[in-house]
Amino acid sequence: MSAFFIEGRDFELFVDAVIGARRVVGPVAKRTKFVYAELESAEELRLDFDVTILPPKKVFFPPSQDLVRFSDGVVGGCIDPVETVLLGVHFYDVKGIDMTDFLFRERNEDWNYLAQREATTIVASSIQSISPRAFWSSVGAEVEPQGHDAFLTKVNGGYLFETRTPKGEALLGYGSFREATDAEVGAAALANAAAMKQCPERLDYPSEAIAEKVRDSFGDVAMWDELAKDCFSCGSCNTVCPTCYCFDVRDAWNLDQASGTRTRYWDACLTREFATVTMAGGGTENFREHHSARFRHRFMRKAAYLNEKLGGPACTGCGRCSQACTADIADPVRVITHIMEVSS
Amino acid sequence: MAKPTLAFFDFASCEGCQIEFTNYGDAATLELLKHVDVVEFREAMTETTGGRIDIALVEGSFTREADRARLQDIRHRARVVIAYGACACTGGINALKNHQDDFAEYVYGEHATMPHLESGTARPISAAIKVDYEVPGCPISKDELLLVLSNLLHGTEHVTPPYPVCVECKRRETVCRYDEGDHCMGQVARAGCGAPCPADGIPCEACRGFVDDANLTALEKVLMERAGFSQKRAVGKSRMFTANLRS
Amino acid sequence: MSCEHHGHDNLFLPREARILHTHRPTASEKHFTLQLADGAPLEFAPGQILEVGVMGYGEIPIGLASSPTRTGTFDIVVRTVGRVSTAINEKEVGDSLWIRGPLGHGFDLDSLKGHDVLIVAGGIGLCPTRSLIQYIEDRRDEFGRFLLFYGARDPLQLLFTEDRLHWRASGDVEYFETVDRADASWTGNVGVITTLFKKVQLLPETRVVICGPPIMFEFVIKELDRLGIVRENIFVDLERRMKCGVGKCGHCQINDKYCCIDGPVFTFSEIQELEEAI
Amino acid sequence: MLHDVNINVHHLTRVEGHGNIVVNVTDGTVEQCEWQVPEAPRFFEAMVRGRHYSEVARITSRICGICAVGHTLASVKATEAALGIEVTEQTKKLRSLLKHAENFDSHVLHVYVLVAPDLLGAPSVFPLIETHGEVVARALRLKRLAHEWGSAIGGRTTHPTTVIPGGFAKLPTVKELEALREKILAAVPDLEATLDTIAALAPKIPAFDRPTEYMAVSSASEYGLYDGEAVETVLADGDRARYAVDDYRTFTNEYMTAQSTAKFTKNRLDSYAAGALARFNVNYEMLRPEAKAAAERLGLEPVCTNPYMNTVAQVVEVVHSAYEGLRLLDELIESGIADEGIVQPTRFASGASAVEVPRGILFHEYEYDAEGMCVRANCIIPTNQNHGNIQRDFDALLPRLLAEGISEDDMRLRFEMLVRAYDPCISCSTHYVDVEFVR
Ligand SMILES: Cc1cc2nc3c(=O)[nH]c(=O)nc-3n(C[C@H](O)[C@H](O)[C@H](O)COP(=O)(O)OP(=O)(O)OC[C@H]3O[C@@H](n4cnc5c(N)ncnc54)[C@H](O)[C@@H]3O)c2cc1C
Ligand code: SF4
Ligand code: SF4
Ligand code: SF4
Repeated sequence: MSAFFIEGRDFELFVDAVIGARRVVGPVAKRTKFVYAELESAEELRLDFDVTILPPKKVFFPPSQDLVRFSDGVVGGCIDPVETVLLGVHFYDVKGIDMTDFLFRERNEDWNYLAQREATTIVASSIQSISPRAFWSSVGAEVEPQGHDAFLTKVNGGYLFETRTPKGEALLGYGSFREATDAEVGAAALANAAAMKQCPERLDYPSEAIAEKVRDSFGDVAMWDELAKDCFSCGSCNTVCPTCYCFDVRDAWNLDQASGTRTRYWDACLTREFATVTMAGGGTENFREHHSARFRHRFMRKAAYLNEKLGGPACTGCGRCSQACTADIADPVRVITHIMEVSS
Repeated sequence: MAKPTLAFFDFASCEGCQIEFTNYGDAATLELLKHVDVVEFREAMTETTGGRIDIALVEGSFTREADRARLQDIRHRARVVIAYGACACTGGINALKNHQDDFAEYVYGEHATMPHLESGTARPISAAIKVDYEVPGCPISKDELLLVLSNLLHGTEHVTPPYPVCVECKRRETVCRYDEGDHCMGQVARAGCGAPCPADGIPCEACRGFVDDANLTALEKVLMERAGFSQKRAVGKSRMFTANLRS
Repeated sequence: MSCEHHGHDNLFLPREARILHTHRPTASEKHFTLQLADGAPLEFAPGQILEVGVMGYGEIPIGLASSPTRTGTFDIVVRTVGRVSTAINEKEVGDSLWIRGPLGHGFDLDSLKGHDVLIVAGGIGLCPTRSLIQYIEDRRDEFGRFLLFYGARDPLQLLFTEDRLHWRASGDVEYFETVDRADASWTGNVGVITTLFKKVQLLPETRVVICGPPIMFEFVIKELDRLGIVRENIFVDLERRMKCGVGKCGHCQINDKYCCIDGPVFTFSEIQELEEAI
Repeated sequence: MLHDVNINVHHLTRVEGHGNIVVNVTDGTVEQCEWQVPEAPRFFEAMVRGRHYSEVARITSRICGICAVGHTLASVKATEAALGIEVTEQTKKLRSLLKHAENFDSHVLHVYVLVAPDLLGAPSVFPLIETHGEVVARALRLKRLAHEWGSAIGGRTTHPTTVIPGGFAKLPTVKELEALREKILAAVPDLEATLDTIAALAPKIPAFDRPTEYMAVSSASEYGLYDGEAVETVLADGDRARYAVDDYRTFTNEYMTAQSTAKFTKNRLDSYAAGALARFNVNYEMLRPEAKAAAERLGLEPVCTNPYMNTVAQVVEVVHSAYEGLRLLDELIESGIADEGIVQPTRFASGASAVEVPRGILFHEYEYDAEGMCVRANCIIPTNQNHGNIQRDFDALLPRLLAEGISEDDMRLRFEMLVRAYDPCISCSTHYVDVEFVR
C-alpha cells in the first residue's frame, strides 16, 4: 500500500468528516489521563496522549457485554456490530489487539468479539508522548504489529498516512490527502525510530528465555510469596491489560421480572474467587488459594503459557499494569528481570 | 400468586437508604410496585400490619438493648430479613464511636449518664437477630437493592461481588485517586457499588466493608508511601465506615 | 429481539431442551432425561459435558450421564449446591433447560478399546462415567474385562439404584461398591474406595478411569502405581469453575491447560506435572 | 367538650426519625401533652474528632440522609472557615444550585408523600396510586427531576460525593448543565399542576395561629439558602434582629433544664421556629416573582403565624428553587465551567457556618490542629431548634381543640398534622434524647 500526506489544518477537517460518516473512537483527555471514547468532534482527539487507562480492546470486548437476551421462553443473541473507525492506536496496542484477535479466534471463534472487530477500521498512530512505565521498545520486539488498516505519523506540518489495507484506503476519500514525498516518509520513519529510543523501561531478554525461566520458577514458592507480599488481589493489573481477556458471565432480569440478559463482565484472575468452586455440602475449594498463587498465575500466563502460542510474551510493554498497581508490584519488567537474574 | 409484601424498618441511622428507595424515578418505581406490595414504611405511610411479612428491609445499627425486642418481633414476622445499609450490615459510621470511651460526655457533658442516652456499641443487626441477606453501602446502591429484590422474587440470591472496588473502578475507566496524589481504600473495599466515589474524584472509604482477606498491612504501607500519610493516619484511615471490622 | 444474529454462530446461544423424565436418587441430586426441543439428536462422546442453564439464573457445566449409543434422549444428574444448580433442580417434566454443547474432550475410546477397563467413581463422579459405562455395556465385545468401583460417603448418597441392581446382576461388568460410613441397613463393603483394590487382580495394561473428589485421586493413584499401571493409561475427569466452556473465560485453567477444551478428561501423565491440577 | 383524652402515638409515621405524641386529659385536666423523641443518639460530634478535615463532611453528612446535601455543605463551609479557604464564585454558584436541588427534592417528598395523604384522607401515598394516579406519577416525576438535578452537581443526593473543602472533586460539564436546564424547564407544567392541587387542598389546612419568632439565614443579595452573611429573625409584628453567624451560640442559646435532657434553643422569645415558613417570613422580599405569585395564589403572606402553613411555604419554595435554579444554570452555562482546582488551606484554626436545610438552619463549627485533624466539633440541627416551638404549639393547641369539641381521633390527626407540618428530621439526632417538658 502507499503513503499519503495531509496538512495539519486539513487533518481536523478529515477527522470531522469521518465522524460525520461513521462512529469514531479515539483518545481523549479524562481529568489527568487519557481514555478511548467516541468522538463528537476532532477537537476532542488527543493524539499527543501517552497511554490510555484502558486499552482499545474495550471497543470489541467491552467491560460488560450482553451475550444473550431472553424473554418469555424466547432466547436470542445480541451480536450487533457498528461500523467504527478506531483512530489513534499506538503500535503496542495494535499488538495487543493482534493477540486478542488470535485468542478469540483460536479453536472456537467468538463472534461476540470478532463481529465488532471486523466492523472496525484501525488507524494506528505514532507515539508523541511516552508513559513513564512503558517498555514497548524491548518486549517481544520480534513480533510485528499486524491488525491495523493505516498508520498515522505526525511529521512537520502535518501527518503521514500510510495505508495498509483497502479498509484503510477507504478513508482517503474523507480528507485532502496527497501522495507523500520521500522526505516525508523518511521523516516519519525517523520520528518513529526516535520514540523507540526514548522508551523508559526495558525488558531485554529473548522471549524464549523468558518463557523457560519463568516456567521454571513455578516451584519457587518463597520467591513468589515475597513478590506478592503486598498484593491486594484487586485485579487492577488484569483489568487494564490489553492481553487479558478473562470474563465472568452473569444473568439478570429486567424490571419486568420476566425478560433479561446474560452478560459477560471482565474478570480478573488475581481476584480471590476466580478459581473457586463450590463443593457438595456447601464448602468451597479454591485452586489458587493464596494470593501469591494468583500473582504467579498471571506471570505464567503472560510470560510462559501464552508466550508459546503467540510467539512472544502476552505483554505489549504498555506499562498499564505497572501504573495501575497501587502497591507497585505488578511491573513485568521488575518481576521478570528479577526472575531472570535471581532464580536459578 | 399474591405479590410478596415488603416492609421497611429503621434503627440508629440517617435514613438515607430509605430515601434511596424513593429515587428510582417514576417509571421504575411504578414497575417495581407491580411486583411487591409495600405494607409498612413508617417514614412514608401510616398503615402497619402486625402480621406476617415476606421481606423486611431493616436499616440502621443495633445500638441499644431496648431495640432487641423490636428486632426480634421483625424476625418473627418476616420470612426474609434483609439488613441494608452500612449501619445495619456492619454498624457503619455509628461504629466510629466504638473506638472512643468518652463520646457521651463529649456530646452531653454532665448529662451523659441519663438512662435514655444508653447507647452501647453500635452493632450490626446480625448481632441481635439472624439476617438472611445484607446489602452493604452508605448509602446502599439502589441498583443493587433492585437486583437483590429481583433475585428474591425469583427465589434465588443476589451474589455480592467478592472482589474489591478497584475492579469496578477500572472497568469504568476512572482515573485512580493515587494517580492524582490522593489516597483510596478501594483495594480492600468490597465492590458491588459500581465505584461511584473515585469516579467523582473522591477516595473510596470502604463503606461496604472489606473484602475477605483484605491486605490491610499493604494498605497502610501504600497510604504512607504513595499518599504520604503519617503512620497514625494510615492506621486510622480504615476505621471510618469499617470501625467494627478493625481492632 | 432487537439484536441481530449476524449470520455467525454465537457460542453463547443456548438450545432449548425439554425435560422428559426426572428422578430424585438422593435428597440433593436430580436425574433428568432430556430431549432437544427441535427434535434434533444430540451428538456427543462419553465424558463430554454440557453447559446447562436456566435463563435469569445462569449456566453451569454438567457431565453427560448417558451414553450416545442410547439415542434420542440424553441424561444429566445435577446436585443442588448453589444458585444455578438449585434453579435447575426445581424444574419438572414439561419445563425446559437451556443447554450448550457438547463441550470438551471425552474419554479416549481408542485407547480404551481392546483393553481391560477399570472405572473408579466416587460420589457424583459416577455421573459422567455412567456415560462410559453404558457405552461399554452397549459395545461390550470391543473391550476386555470391565470393572467398576463405586464409593459413596454413606448409603443414602448412592446414586442410580436401578443401575446398581442391574450391574450387580449383569455379567457384563464386575461391580464393586463401598461406603465410607455404613448405616444399620448396610451389609456391603465399608471403607474408602481403595479398599476395593484388595478384591481384584488387575493386569498392568488395564486402562483406568478415575472420577471423583480431588482427595480421592491421590490414594487411587498410589494403588495404581503399586500395580504398575502406567500413567498414560490412567484417565481422570477434572472439575473447575467454568463460565464459557469454550476455552475463553479463563476460569478453568490448570496451569496452561483449559479444563473445558483440553479436558475435562485428561491422562494422568498429562496433568501430573501441572501443579495446580489436583 | 371532651373530658377524657388519651392520645398515644408511638413512633409517629411519615416523619424522618422516631417521635411520640402523648396527650392525657382526665376530667378536663391536662395531665400530659408532650412531643417526645426516642431516637437513638448517635454522637457525631465525638466521632469526628481525630479525623482529617477531608473526611469530616463525609462523616457528618451521615447525620441525616434527607438533608445530606445541607449537612455536607454546612460542614464544608465551616471547615473552609476554619482553614481560611475562600472558595471561588463558580463553586458558590454550583453549591447554591445543589442546595436548591435538595430543597426542591425534600419539599416535593414532604408535600406529596408525607402531607398530601392527610389532606386527601389517605393513610399513605400507596393507595393514592389507585385513586390519584396522576398526582402520584407527577410527584414521582418531580422527585426524579430533583434527584437528577442534585446528582448532576453533587454526584448523588444522599451523601453527595463531589463537594469537598476548597471546591468540587468533579465538575459538571456545560453540556450536562444544559441538559439539566431542559429538564427543569420541562417540569414547569408539573409545577403549575402542583399549585393547582395544593390550591384545591388548601382549605383543608387547619387554621391555628400562634405567633413566635422566625429565624433564617439572610443575605443581602438572595433568599439565603446556601449563602448568607448573617442570621435574621422576625417577630409577628415585623420587628427584626440580625446576628453574625459566628455568634450562633448566643442566639440559639442551647440550654438544658433540670427536668429535661434535650438541648433546647431559644432567642428573643422562649422558643423560635426555623424552616420554610420562617424563611418565607424573614426573606419574603428575596423570593423570585414566580414564587411570590404562587404564594399569593395559595393565600400565604408574611408574617404568617400558622405553623400548619409551613407546607404551603414549602410549595412556594419549590417554585422559587426551580426558577432560581434556572437563573443559576443560565449564568453558569453563559460563563462556562472552568477547572479551577481545589483551594488549599491557609491556616488551621476554628470556624463556623450556617446553611439552610429544608427544615431550618443548620450550624456546624469545627476546630482543627496543625495536621488538619479535627479536635472539636459542634452541630446544631434545625429540628432541635423547632423542638421547643412544637411543644409550645402543642400547649396552645390542646385547649383550642378541647374547646372545638372534636373527637379524639380528629384531635390525634391534628396533632400529627402539626408535627408533620414542621417536617421534623429526627434522624439528625446529634444531640437528641428523650424529652420531657416542664410546664
Ligand atoms: C467438567 C465438569 C463437570 C461437572 N459435572 C457435574 C455433574 O454431572 N453434576 C453436577 O451436579 N455437577 C457437576 N459439576 C459441578 C457443577 O458445575 C457445579 O456444582 C456448579 O457449577 C455449581 O453451580 P451453582 O451455581 O449451583 O453453585 P454456586 O455455588 O452458586 O456457584 C456460583 C458459580 O460458581 C461457579 N462454580 C461453583 N462451583 C463450581 C464447580 N464445582 N464447577 C464449576 N463451576 C463452579 C460457577 O460459575 C457458578 O455459576 C461439573 C463441573 C465441571 C467443571
Ligand atoms: S502485562 Fe502490563 S505491561 Fe504487559 S500488556 Fe499487560 S498491562 Fe501492559
Ligand atoms: S498485583 Fe497489584 S494490581 Fe494486581 S492484583 Fe495485586 S495489588 Fe492489584
Ligand atoms: S481509585 Fe481507588 S478503587 Fe479506583 S483503582 Fe484507584 S485505588 Fe482502586
